[in-house]
Amino acid sequence: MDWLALSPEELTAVRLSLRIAFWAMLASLPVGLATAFLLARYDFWGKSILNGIVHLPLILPPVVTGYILLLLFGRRGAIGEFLDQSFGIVFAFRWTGAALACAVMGFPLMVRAMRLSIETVDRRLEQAAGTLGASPFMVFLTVTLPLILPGIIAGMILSFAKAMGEFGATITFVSNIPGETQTLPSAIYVFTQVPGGDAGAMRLTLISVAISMAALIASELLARRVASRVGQGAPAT
Amino acid sequence: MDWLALSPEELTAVRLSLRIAFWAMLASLPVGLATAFLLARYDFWGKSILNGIVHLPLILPPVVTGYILLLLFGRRGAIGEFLDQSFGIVFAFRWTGAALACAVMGFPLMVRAMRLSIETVDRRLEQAAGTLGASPFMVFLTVTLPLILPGIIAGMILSFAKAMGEFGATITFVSNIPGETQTLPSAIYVFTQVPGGDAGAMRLTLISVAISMAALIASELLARRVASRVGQGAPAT
Amino acid sequence: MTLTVDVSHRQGDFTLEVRFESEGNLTALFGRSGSGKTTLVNIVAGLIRPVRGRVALGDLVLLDSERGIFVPPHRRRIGYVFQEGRLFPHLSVRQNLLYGRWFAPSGERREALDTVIDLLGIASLLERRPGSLSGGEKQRVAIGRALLASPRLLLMDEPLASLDEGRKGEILPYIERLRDQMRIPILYVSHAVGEVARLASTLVLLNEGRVAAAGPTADIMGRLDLFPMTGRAEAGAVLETRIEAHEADYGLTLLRSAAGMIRVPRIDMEAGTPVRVRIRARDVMLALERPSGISALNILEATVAELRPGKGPIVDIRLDCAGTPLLARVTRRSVETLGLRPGLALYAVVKSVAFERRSIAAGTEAGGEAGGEAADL
Amino acid sequence: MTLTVDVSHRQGDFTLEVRFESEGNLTALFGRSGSGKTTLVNIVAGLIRPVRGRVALGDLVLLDSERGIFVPPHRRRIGYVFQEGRLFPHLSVRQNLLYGRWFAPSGERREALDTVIDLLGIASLLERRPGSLSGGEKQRVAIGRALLASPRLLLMDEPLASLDEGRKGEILPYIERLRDQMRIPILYVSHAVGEVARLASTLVLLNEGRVAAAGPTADIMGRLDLFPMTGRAEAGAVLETRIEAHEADYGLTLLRSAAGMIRVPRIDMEAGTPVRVRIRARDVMLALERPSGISALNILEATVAELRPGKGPIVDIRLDCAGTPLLARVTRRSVETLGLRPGLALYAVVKSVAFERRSIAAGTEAGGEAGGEAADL
Amino acid sequence: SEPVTLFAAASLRNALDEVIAAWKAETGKQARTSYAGSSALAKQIEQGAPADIFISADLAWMDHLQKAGLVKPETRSNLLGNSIVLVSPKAEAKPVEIGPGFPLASLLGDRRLAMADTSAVPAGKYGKAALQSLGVWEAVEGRLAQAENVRAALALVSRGEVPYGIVYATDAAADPNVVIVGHFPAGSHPPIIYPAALLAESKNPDAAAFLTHVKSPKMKPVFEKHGFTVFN
Ligand SMILES: Nc1ncnc2c1ncn2[C@@H]1O[C@H](COP(=O)(O)OP(=O)(O)OP(=O)(O)O)[C@@H](O)[C@H]1O
Ligand SMILES: Nc1ncnc2c1ncn2[C@@H]1O[C@H](COP(=O)(O)OP(=O)(O)OP(=O)(O)O)[C@@H](O)[C@H]1O
Ligand code: MOO
Ligand SMILES: [Mg+2]
Ligand SMILES: [Mg+2]
Repeated sequence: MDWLALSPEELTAVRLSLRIAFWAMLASLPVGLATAFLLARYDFWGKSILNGIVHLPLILPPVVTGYILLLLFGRRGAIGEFLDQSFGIVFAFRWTGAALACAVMGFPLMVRAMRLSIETVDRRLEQAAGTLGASPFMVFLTVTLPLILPGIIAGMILSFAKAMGEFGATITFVSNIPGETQTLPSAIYVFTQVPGGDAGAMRLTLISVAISMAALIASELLARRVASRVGQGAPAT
Repeated sequence: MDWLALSPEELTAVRLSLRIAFWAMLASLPVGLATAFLLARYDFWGKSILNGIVHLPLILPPVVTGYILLLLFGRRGAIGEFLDQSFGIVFAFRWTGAALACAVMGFPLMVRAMRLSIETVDRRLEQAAGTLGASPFMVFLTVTLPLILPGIIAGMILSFAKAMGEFGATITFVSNIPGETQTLPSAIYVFTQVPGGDAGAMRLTLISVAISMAALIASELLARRVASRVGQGAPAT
Repeated sequence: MTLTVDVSHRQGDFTLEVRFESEGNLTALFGRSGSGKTTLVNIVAGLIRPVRGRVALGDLVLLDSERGIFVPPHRRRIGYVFQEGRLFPHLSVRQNLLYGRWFAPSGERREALDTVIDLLGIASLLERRPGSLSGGEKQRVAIGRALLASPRLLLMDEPLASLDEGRKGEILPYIERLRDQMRIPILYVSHAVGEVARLASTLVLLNEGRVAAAGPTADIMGRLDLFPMTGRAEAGAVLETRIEAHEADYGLTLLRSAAGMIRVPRIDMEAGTPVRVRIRARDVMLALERPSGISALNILEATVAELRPGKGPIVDIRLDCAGTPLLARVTRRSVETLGLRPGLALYAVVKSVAFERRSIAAGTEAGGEAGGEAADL
Repeated sequence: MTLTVDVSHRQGDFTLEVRFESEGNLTALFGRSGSGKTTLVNIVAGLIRPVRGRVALGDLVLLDSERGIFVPPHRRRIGYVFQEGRLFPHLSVRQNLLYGRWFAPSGERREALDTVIDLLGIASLLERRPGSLSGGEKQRVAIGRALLASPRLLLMDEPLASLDEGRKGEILPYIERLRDQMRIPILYVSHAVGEVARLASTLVLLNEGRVAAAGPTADIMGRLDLFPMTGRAEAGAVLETRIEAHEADYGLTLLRSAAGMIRVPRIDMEAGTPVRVRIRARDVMLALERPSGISALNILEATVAELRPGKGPIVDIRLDCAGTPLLARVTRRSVETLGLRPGLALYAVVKSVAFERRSIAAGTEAGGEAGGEAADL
Repeated sequence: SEPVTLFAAASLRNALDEVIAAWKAETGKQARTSYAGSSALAKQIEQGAPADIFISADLAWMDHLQKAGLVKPETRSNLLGNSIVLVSPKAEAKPVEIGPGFPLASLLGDRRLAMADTSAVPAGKYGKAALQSLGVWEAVEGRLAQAENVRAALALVSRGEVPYGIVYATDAAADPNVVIVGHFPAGSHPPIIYPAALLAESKNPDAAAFLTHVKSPKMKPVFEKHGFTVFN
């Protein structure tokens, strides 16, 4: 369909969205896993606070989250300035910033999914691994991690999907610069802001949905393979 | 602090947000649970499609979701018109519409959490209940449901938190009518749109965060009680 | 009630192809690890729907793949003691025990909660959650849960494996009572030959998914060719007897059998009741002359019918006691010393204490008529 | 190696207060369900950190609450066969088996994978996942997993409970080999008296969280006062003997004991090797005169030392055979008929076949010197 | 050379895209635009966004930045003008005479009037001012459906959710489902102005030239085509 043909700019937005969603998902993975583990397994002072902070991006209107990111990680922001001067890492108005915004917005979803999985792991299996000589870290790597794979996959796909749809925080934090920070949702938003833009918005929306669906199906297949491997083997009825 | 004192209008927004978040959470609970169960347990034609639809609100920019809701549930919308004429149920410009929007936006989060829990239930326990005479429905009620309580709680708190932060879809669908559909995020948004409105936005944000934190802590306590009841009883190390 | 099973099922590389019919009240499934016992029990419970098959309990057809009948598990009213417990972790022990009650037709609540709790010794656990129970405690609760569901068929998959002898000794008579007084048919999986020999009227021997032998327990336990599967140590013969009289002073019961009179520890049943006793080959001593001044109370006249040397120093001997077969096991050295050969007349000597509780079962061939317990040794 | 345990622990209403020291290579923990066996084993494994206590293996202190020592489980190098399997569901059987290997110091990989796989009969399961294994198959894999970790202490919590006799008969000698040749100290929980009697040099009897008795297995199994806990049916005495000669023709071995000569099925060890044999009270027949023309090969001169009437028709009798105690069990009727009374001289008659494989163990009091197997009956 | 970066109100997209295309064709140079809400853009500029030119949808945010010294005051000019109109769904459109005290409330009946947010969004603020000066604000204040932006308000009318809405003429003209039923008199509200200016931190040498290009008479028809009025 001709109607579906993308302009070069739109193509850029698609590519950029994919890149941003991918990296947002990947970069938040270790942090998310560590946080989920901490929340699932340990009791410590300030646990409620940490838990609250994790959930903040969900609770706050995305615009506010974006603004807070701008204040913290912007060029003039407390952390942004430090990172820039010390390591040359710049988030402001870069695709990396968009990835950061998406990662932050998806973080509570990712952490929750992983945490739920971690909480259902049978700790007696971890003990068994311990008696067989595995150090706590090896236990995590060889027992806990494989067992929580379904949760990890769920967390990743949620983070990815959220990143594909995130718009409020991104556009507020890193603006809407074509080729740099203009993601699919931002492009869709602009379409909705002008007369006659509906068709364009619809087109990009379909593309975004198609991509996310593909990711979703892939994740389901993966999860199914994992599940069949770990399955309890209960007799089928 | 004087600074924190709310105007009557803001107080209304707080109350409304609470009401909307509460009902959004509650109303999506049975549907979410059923969907999660379906996705976790059954294989059927169109499962990928259902799964995709569930995730749509995550993938789509909220504004688009709001617009789709308007198309479907507005007065002239396919479903809205039917509901109005058949049952007198109206969503347009009502707080119920805001609740619908929030419920829809929180739906994928709720379903995922519940689904993850359902997938980890040991089906052999359900079989045992079956041999003891429990029908599939009773098995669900007396075995499955209690066992997935952590997932249900997680799903509910995610839905609630999301509802407290949701804004894009709500305002697009049911607009921003004080006392009817103006939620906290809408009020915050308004503040962010005028120069010098930051202080007001900050104030409302803090209130929103405080409410959600309270809900979060309550949910954690609840989850902990549930977990201690269901705990595997593995010896503490 | 007749339990009819005729099923074929495949899982992975394993094929189950089983067909048997059991009139007995308690049918034991016996076989090596991996021979398909649990699979078969699951099929009877309705947890596995086999590729093809028929399962019926009396007139009640639970499964008939040809006629498309499949009664779902919750309508079968089957009490299942699983091999691995499967207690509900979110319910207290009491709630676990009472779970099946909710669903049992209220008219059919047979077992009183208190009786079962006492029997299983779990009174102090009632408010606990299964997670903190010991292995044996879990198993006891699982047994209680199945019993209290007032089932019309009881499936027990190694129910006593993790219990100590003392506890087993308490529970076994209870199972016998279920079998005889309540007349609940039981399908019982066990590796313990003693248990099987004591409880089962019918034994089904599984081997690699197929029935190696099925029939009355006595017949199968006595078949020399099945020793590799039934375990040689427990081999023995079964005598059909009738209670003649009680020797109240000594706490003994006198049984009349075709082979002669036998004294066993007291059986609390009326004179005239038929009783099956098993005499293990290893407990039978042979003497050329009638011994006197010995502690053994049972001395039976017999003729050597067959000698079956095994590998090693052991010879199994089939005796003929006035038409009734008896098995004895002696060393090859004794065979030579005593000059044992077919046709030789001699005496079989059996101690009364050799009749352990587990080797005495009341009942005719068709299953127990009325229950009763042998005195506890 | 000496295993020293001295711990106090509370969980819920249950208090564990255990103190024992075992020189033996295999220490059996015996006790009713809920008596604290698994709890104790968990403490030794480091999975439970008790309120107070000390656990040491030889010089190696694993736990000392006073000195603040607590070696974490993964540094203890302990192989633990759990009561409930605990196989890794995400790994294949092979990967489960090899799991401990990754972490064992490579120099100390003692057991060859193939040997263990053969022994346990799990070759065909290697690529399967634990979820689809039968109960006994799981247990066998769990045993294999623990063995292959090359542990310096083996904890086995009812490892054979779900296995059939045949399989048990194959695995028991292997455990003996570990005990005697590999000299791996083993802490072994079992309800099966036979198993315990055969394997354990030292027995610790637990009762409600406390040590009811601890010491050499023979002593404890023979104590009449402990019958309620050890199980009456298995009661018996242990004779310390030495191999005198083999009767190759008959496949028998002649043992010299203080009580006299005993013939038992062949033991594959050199003449002179010390051997412990257990004679169960129920297998001993008494005669006032030396019987002749009987199949029983062992006739020992004895004097009645003590009569202990139990409830019911049974009397337990302690005999004195030239200073060595022997237990016999007869009916009260025989006691009267034969006029049994302390001081009466008589003969104890025991069939050779009564010496099952499980009742013969090689070794001195201090634990086996060299391993060996009794002939298979 | 670096492309010129514009931060522009999202509603300008259609027109500005054409203007940029013309600039590219003419000079071969690149320009790119970040379209978003004026408030978001202004805040980003405050935080050091790498923009050269800001085109706001109202004066307030431009004033805000100017006070903070972030724009070059000498380059600031009022670029475009717009007007607000009353629209109705096509199906129920009847011309409305807009004047002081016109009967908007009774026209609405028990239904609502769609507007962009009257305290946050420029179009909403202008609409509110107009209604106030015409003396009908009090009567309709409780009957508003305020949307996040003009387009969302327009959608409400377009979908028939509300009988009337106040939107920019530029938006109304392009939607076939709505009909303009009345124009608000120019004096009834402050002039609707899109100011443009070079930013203080802009270092791009082409920026000034681009701004000149935007303001050039050649571009006038482009903006007018999309419904704007062009100043100067
Ligand atoms: N977490 C706990 N809280 C309270 N009581 C407990 C807990 N864990 C175990 N117990 C109790 O401690 C006692 C000892 O348990 P343990 O598992 O050591 O018994 P065991 O000797 O291994 O029994 P079995 O032979 O049945 O496995 C039991 O009565 C059990 O109910
Ligand atoms: N889902 C499955 N896929 C493949 N093979 C299976 C599956 N479930 C069971 N088996 C195999 O079927 C055989 C019979 O299993 P089953 O559990 O019935 O044995 P069992 O007689 O109960 O043994 P045990 O005494 O060890 O419990 C075993 O060899 C087992 O490995
Ligand atoms: O949190 Mo949003 O409202 O999906 O961008
Ligand atoms: Mg089994
Ligand atoms: Mg235990």
